[in-house]
Amino acid sequence: MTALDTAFAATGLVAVVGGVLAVTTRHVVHAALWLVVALLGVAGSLLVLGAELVALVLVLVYVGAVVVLVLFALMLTRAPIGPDLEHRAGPWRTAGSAALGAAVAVLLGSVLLPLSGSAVERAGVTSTQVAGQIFGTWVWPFELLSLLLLVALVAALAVSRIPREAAP
Amino acid sequence: MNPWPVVLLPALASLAGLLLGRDRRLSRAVAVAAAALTLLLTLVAWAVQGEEPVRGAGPSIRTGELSVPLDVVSNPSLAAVAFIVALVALAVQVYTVWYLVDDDRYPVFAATVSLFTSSMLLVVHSGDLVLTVIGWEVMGWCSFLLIGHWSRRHSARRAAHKAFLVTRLADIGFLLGVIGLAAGARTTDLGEVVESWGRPGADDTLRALFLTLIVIGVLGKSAQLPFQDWLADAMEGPTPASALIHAATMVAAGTVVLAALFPLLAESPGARWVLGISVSLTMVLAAALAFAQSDLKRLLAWSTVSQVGVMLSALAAAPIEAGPDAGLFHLWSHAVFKALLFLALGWAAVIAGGTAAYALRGSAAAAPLLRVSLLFGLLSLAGVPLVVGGLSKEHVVAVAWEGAVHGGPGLVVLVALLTTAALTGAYCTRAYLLLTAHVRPQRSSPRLPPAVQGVLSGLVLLSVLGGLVLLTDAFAVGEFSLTWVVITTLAVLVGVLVALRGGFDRDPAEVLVPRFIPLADRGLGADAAYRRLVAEPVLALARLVSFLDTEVVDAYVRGTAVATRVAGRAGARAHRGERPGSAVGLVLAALVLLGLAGVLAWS
Amino acid sequence: MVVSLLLAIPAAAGLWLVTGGRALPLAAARLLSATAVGLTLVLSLAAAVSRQGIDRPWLPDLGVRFSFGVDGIAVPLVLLTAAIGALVVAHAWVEVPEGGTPATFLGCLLLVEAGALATFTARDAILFFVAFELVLVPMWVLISRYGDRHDDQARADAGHRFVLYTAFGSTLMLVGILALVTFTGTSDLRELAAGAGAALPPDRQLLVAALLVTGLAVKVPVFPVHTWLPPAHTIAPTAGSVLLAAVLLKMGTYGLVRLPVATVPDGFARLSPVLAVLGVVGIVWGALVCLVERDLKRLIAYSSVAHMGFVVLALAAGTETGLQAALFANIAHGVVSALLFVLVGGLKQRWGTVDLSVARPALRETSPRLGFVLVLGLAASLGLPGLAGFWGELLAVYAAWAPADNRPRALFVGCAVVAAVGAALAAAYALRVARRVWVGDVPEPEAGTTRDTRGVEAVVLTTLALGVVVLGVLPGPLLAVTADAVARIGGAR
Amino acid sequence: MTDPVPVGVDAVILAPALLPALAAVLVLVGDALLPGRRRWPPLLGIAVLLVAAGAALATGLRPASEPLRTLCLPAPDGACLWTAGPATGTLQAGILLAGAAALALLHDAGGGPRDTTVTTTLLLAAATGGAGVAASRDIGAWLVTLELATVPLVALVALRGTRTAAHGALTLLVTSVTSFALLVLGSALWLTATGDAAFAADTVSAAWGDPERRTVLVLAVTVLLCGLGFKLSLVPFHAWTPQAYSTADIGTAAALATMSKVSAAAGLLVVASALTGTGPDAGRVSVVVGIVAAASMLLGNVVALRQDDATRLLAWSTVAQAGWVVLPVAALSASGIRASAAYVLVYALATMVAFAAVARVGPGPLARFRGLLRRDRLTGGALALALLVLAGLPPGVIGLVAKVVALGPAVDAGLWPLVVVAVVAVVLGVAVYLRWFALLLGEPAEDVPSEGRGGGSRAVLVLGTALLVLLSALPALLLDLLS
Amino acid sequence: MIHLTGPYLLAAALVGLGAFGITVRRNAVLLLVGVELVLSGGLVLLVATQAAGGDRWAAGSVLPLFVITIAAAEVVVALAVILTAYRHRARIDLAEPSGEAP
Repeated sequence: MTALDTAFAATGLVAVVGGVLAVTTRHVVHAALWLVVALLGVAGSLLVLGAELVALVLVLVYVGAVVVLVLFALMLTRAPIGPDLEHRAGPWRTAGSAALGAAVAVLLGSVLLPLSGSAVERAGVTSTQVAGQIFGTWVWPFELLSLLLLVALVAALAVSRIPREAAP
Repeated sequence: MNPWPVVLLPALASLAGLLLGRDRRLSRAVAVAAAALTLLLTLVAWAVQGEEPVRGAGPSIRTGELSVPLDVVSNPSLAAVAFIVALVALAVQVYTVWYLVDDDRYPVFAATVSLFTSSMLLVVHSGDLVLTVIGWEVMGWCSFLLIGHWSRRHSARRAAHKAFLVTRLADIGFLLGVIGLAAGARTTDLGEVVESWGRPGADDTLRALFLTLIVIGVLGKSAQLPFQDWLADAMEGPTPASALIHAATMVAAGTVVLAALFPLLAESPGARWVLGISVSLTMVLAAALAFAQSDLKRLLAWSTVSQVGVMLSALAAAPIEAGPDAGLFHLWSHAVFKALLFLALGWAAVIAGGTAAYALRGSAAAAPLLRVSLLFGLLSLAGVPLVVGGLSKEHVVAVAWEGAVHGGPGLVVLVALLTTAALTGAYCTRAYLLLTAHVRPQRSSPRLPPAVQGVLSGLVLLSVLGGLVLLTDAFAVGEFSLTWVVITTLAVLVGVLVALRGGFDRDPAEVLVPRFIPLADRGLGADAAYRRLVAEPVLALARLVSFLDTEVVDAYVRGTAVATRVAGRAGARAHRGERPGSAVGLVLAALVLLGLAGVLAWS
Repeated sequence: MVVSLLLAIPAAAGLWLVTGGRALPLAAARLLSATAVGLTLVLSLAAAVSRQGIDRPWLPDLGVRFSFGVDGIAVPLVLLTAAIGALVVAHAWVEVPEGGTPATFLGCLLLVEAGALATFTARDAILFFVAFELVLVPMWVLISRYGDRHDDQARADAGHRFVLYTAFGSTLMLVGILALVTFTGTSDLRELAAGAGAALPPDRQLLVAALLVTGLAVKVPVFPVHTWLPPAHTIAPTAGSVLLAAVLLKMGTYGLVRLPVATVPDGFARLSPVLAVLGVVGIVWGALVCLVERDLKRLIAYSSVAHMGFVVLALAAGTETGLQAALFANIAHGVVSALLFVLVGGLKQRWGTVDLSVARPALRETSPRLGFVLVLGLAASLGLPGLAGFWGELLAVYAAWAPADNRPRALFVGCAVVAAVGAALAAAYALRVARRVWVGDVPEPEAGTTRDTRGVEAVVLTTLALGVVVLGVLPGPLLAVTADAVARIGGAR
Repeated sequence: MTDPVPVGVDAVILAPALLPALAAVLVLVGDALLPGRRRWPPLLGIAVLLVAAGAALATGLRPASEPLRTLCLPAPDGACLWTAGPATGTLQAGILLAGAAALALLHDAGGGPRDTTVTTTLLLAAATGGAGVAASRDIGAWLVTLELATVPLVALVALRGTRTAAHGALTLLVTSVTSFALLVLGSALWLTATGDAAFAADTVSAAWGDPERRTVLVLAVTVLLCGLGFKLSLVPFHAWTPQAYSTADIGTAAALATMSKVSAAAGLLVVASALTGTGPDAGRVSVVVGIVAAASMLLGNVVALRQDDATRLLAWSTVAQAGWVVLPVAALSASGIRASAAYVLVYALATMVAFAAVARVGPGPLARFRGLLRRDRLTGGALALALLVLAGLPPGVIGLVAKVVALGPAVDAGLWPLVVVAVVAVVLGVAVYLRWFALLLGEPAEDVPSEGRGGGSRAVLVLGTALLVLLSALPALLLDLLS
Repeated sequence: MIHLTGPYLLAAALVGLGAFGITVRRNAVLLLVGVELVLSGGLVLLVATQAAGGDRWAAGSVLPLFVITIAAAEVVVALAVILTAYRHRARIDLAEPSGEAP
């Protein structure tokens, strides 16, 4: 265990605990809030891994924007403040989902772990390098990404503006 | 002379007859003229026929490994047989003109008779196994048409059906035998087949097997045991047809075929035994049945079965050096007297209005020619010495004796021949007694046209003098001993005397074996046996197969359709809810399964 | 050029009739199609004589060439197809079934003819497959639109059966062809036949042969994949039945000769015992069903199963004689079954049904010409010498008796014996029909119950009857035409 | 290394993707400047898409040995992130043409959503995504373009505004975001396994040599396939298809069925091309692809047999045909990839014609189509031909050729179980399409009102049918374009 | 120095949790939570690859940025659609069948 390992374990634990609670809590709003915790944990992990920029963007975009949007959506769809009984999953469904989740995790873990090997030197990438690559190598997808965002905005606007039963 | 014209002329006449079918007079002229011309041709051919066989090249066909030359051949005995066939055919054609004068389907009948003649001549002259099969089968078909000519009668339809099916069943053997022989020789040329299988190295077992198969076919066509029953039923056909079938064509064809294959038959003891046993039993049994028939036409039919047995017995028993000609000679003489008898009986039946024994009683008194015809026909049939039938029978007895000396089925045949001689004497006597009985005043007989009278007269003459054919060396028959003449004559006499036990005015069968008559009329129940042993099992099997076809074989197909439909319904039902969540669940479940499949397939 | 026109004329005329000219009145449509089939007939003769072909790239990417031509094996079938095509169009003067416009009906007939001609002349395996599929839709339309109007459900069922069964078979065949093409690197049938599978190891030969044989067996049809045939024949209009029996079934046997026999002879040899046994089972099976079948059309369909059994048996024998026998029996069955179907179709038109259990006046009394042709057809069907059916079946039994050296002799001899028994059964069912229909169960005719044949129907029947007789009396020319090509394929392997 | 890594950008080569993108922006800008004009955006969109398709087709006509490349990194790396060979060019052309056709259907007189600006923008964006994904060779562009091709369609479904459409859009959305998550996960695994952010055969074969990385790679492919399977409507990722098709309006459904499918197939082929580097024993990747293909072909056809609604039948037909699209991919060979491209193009063309016919007759129960061949010869004939092409029966020769081409690589690779399933699927497919075809031939029903008699659907119908006829007569045209 | 075991385990755990979340939630909005978890698993994996020095073109950093942006775009559209659905049906229950019987 190196120091980085320890740090990673701590942030990772936060992420996992946050994740577990986010998917299990019955309070709808709590779920969103726990997601924030999990994402913060993930951001921390990324930081430990040396990707400061990614961690920053994650926090800014996700925690700052997306989760807030989600919370608004929950409000707009009149989510109850207490436990959400209306959308409660039955025991069979919960058990099935748990099995599925576990299977996915085990599958991924068993495939990935043999790759881990011994400790490696952390290869840091500076934000400048990243910026250089984005505007160099990745310029084409980056431009398309802007189109995607534009289209998503237009689409969201159009969708939310359509009147009820616009077409017969 | 090339035999092809002899074969083709009646065939063309048949075709012409069919095409001219609407015009009765024209088709009559064509049929009779062609028959006469054929007779002339055969006569010429016979006259110019030397000792050496003559070949007529056929339209050889290419079929890969197998050579099929389709040649025809002729030799003295075949020329003589061809002559008698043509003669009987002409007699039948002339007779038919009178006999079927009111029949609306006369043209078809005449054309069929021509075709029948042609195919018999083809079998006679065939130098190729395929040609033999062709003639053989076409004759079977023609017999179907002729027997069923009066198809408005149920019994005629049934008889025709039965005749064809029984012979066709036996033909399975014939066909396989022919194919076996051809396959061994890689050719269907008769001469080469005989040569190839006659070589010392040839496989004895196979040869015997194939000949046995052919013998089975012959037994069927010739109505020998166990196929004997169809011929008596075939009496439902018009009398000229019966005359044709019985006298010189279909039933006798087996004799011709086996004579052609005689060198091989003589070397195949197994086939000879089958043939010998069957014909021995048949000739005795048929003679006995003939004696007790209550219908005189059926009596003649059974006598044919018996006489064909006699012909074939010569082939079964004769030693190889004696050759087959004794059988062929009996064919020759049988053709003469049987044609005579049938035509005469047909006349009598017209007079009496039926063929039943009680109806025909005393009908021979109607005309002297009829009486004479019947007398000589029956004398010949009974095998009284010096008339043609007697002469040929003596030759058969002679070769049977020779054969008996050499071993083989000769002894059995000999015993059967003697028994048959006695029985034949008995039933001929009975027939004559019945036909000439003095019972009631005769109705006036219909006038017979002079041509038919001429035909009958000619046949009477031939039945007396036909034996002179031996002077032409057509049939290479040996001497016959006086001892055997005496013995057989005695046997005939015994038969005649036994038949006369009840006096001249009573039916000997009713005197001697009254209770046997109904049984004999039913042919000993052979028909029922055929039905129970062959027809019904086959039909049951057919029903089973039909059931299996729709309910099992097709069930798989329908099952597939049903399974698809059920799967479709299940699939549609599984997607009926259209819940957004389930779609996602499916995706992830599939991810796991596929991942596992992929990963596991790798390691 | 000749071959291109031979294919293009019926195809173009047919296509136009089913699309643009659909609304054409009957007379015009008949005239157009008659012209087309007439030209096709002439061209088929020209093609048979000139033996020219066309050959140009079609799918260069797959190495498939647009290559058509005729050889000894194809010539009889091309002529048969052209002749039958002419006859079915002529039959439109007798009967145009309801169910759609007459122009569509005639167009479908022409399209089937064009597809069959393309199949018989294709010299490329993939092209063969495409041509093989060409006939499916028009034939399906003929069955399911123009078929028997009595029972809609049965009609749809018969059409679907036909098309699905055949699609299954032909796709299997396609897989076989693709495997063959993959293994050998060419799809040219001539090259494939010349190579004769020498480049393929035995197990691959077996695989390819199994796929091809299974696929084609459906079309032939071989027992036990024959159950599409009876409903299709029963439901189809007369012209459809004739085409089905006389042309479409031939595509199956032709395919067997062209593909497995010629290209993977060793693999075929290993399969041939199975095929022989199935062929023989088909002979007996079909004949037995015929003994109890009540519907005359179905009966003839089952007799087709039996007759095709002979063809398959002869093919399985693997000798040149066997191939010759198969090709001959193929043609003979085409003519005979065409004759019987025209006849029975005519009877159905007159009587409404052809149920054998209904007692009817004797055909020979009420309509002698029709009766004569019927009895001729039946005689040919039971293999009477002098008629078409005889040679093929005799030679087939012979071929089975003396199979090629690499076949199990005892098994084939057994098959020959059973086939001979089947021939006797054929007599039994043919006579059954003759007894029911020809001589009738109500022998006293009530005048005018069955119109005798006349006009075009009589011409069609006479032509077919002549064909039956000529093939039976003079088998030599047909056997000679196929002989060279057969020798090249080398049935002896 | 602070400077941006220079890449060469050739706008002409990028035209197939760039033109629709610019047009999308132009439409938005134009709407802002000239609000209220509804007619011109679709027309502009169609025109631009046609031009772009022409440009793509020009790529397709070039020889395979000289693909058009741009976005190339400087040596020594030298990788080009946009590589358009003939197959790519033809696929792009297909996508763009399908987009144009969908746009025409969407704005056909008498139906469709009101806000043409938005719909045109969305469709153009989706077309951009499709054209981009076909040529992309790096994970970044691949991911972005794939989503660009998907997200607008989700919105288009929702835009119809009905209750059922909302439900359909919800289903589509839920599946879409899940599949996106899977694509990301798959890309991450790919990067982990190969260490390469591009889909390249050489890095794949390097990873293939190491058993541990090979396992990761297989999992990556599996996850990517799951993600793409959703877009292709492969079983078991198909459940959204019938809902979305039947709830969206016909133009959107047509876009989903054709443009979206070709785009997804193009995306799959990018991955599959890289996988051809796995070497001779790669046949085992086929297990995963094969299972999916077989399940799609079987389930799609079987359920389609029971559908009585034209759109739903087409939806299930899509599922089945998607199986055929990936069938040759299972062989993981160059010919398999070409075959897949050919198949998806033929499928898309025939399906587009079918949708155009449905648009003219009006969506609804199949019974509406009874006797169409007599009622309306043009529509009936076009639909009949399209159905035969889909069934793979002549005279729809091109459909048959496509099936031959698709089966070839599978036979080549010896995937016998899959081939057997394909044979069964052919039979089932014939049953499916003939069921509909039979209705067309039937007696015309009592007067069924037709809707959508606009010029758009008519043009699509006529042009599509003409193309089908042309390709049926000369199938080599299509196959040549791809190689 | 860092062991890659940690990131890999974290990625596996997050993806597993996400899968659980996606399947167990009937509320459409909460399904997005599960999706975000799966995405963050992917992010961890991408960055881990970069940390191990096994990528080209800084893909380990650039791709996560792209992913985050795309996800944001998706979420925007998703929420719009969900809200529309809610307006129509007053429910966003994923386990609810469509009103239209097939």
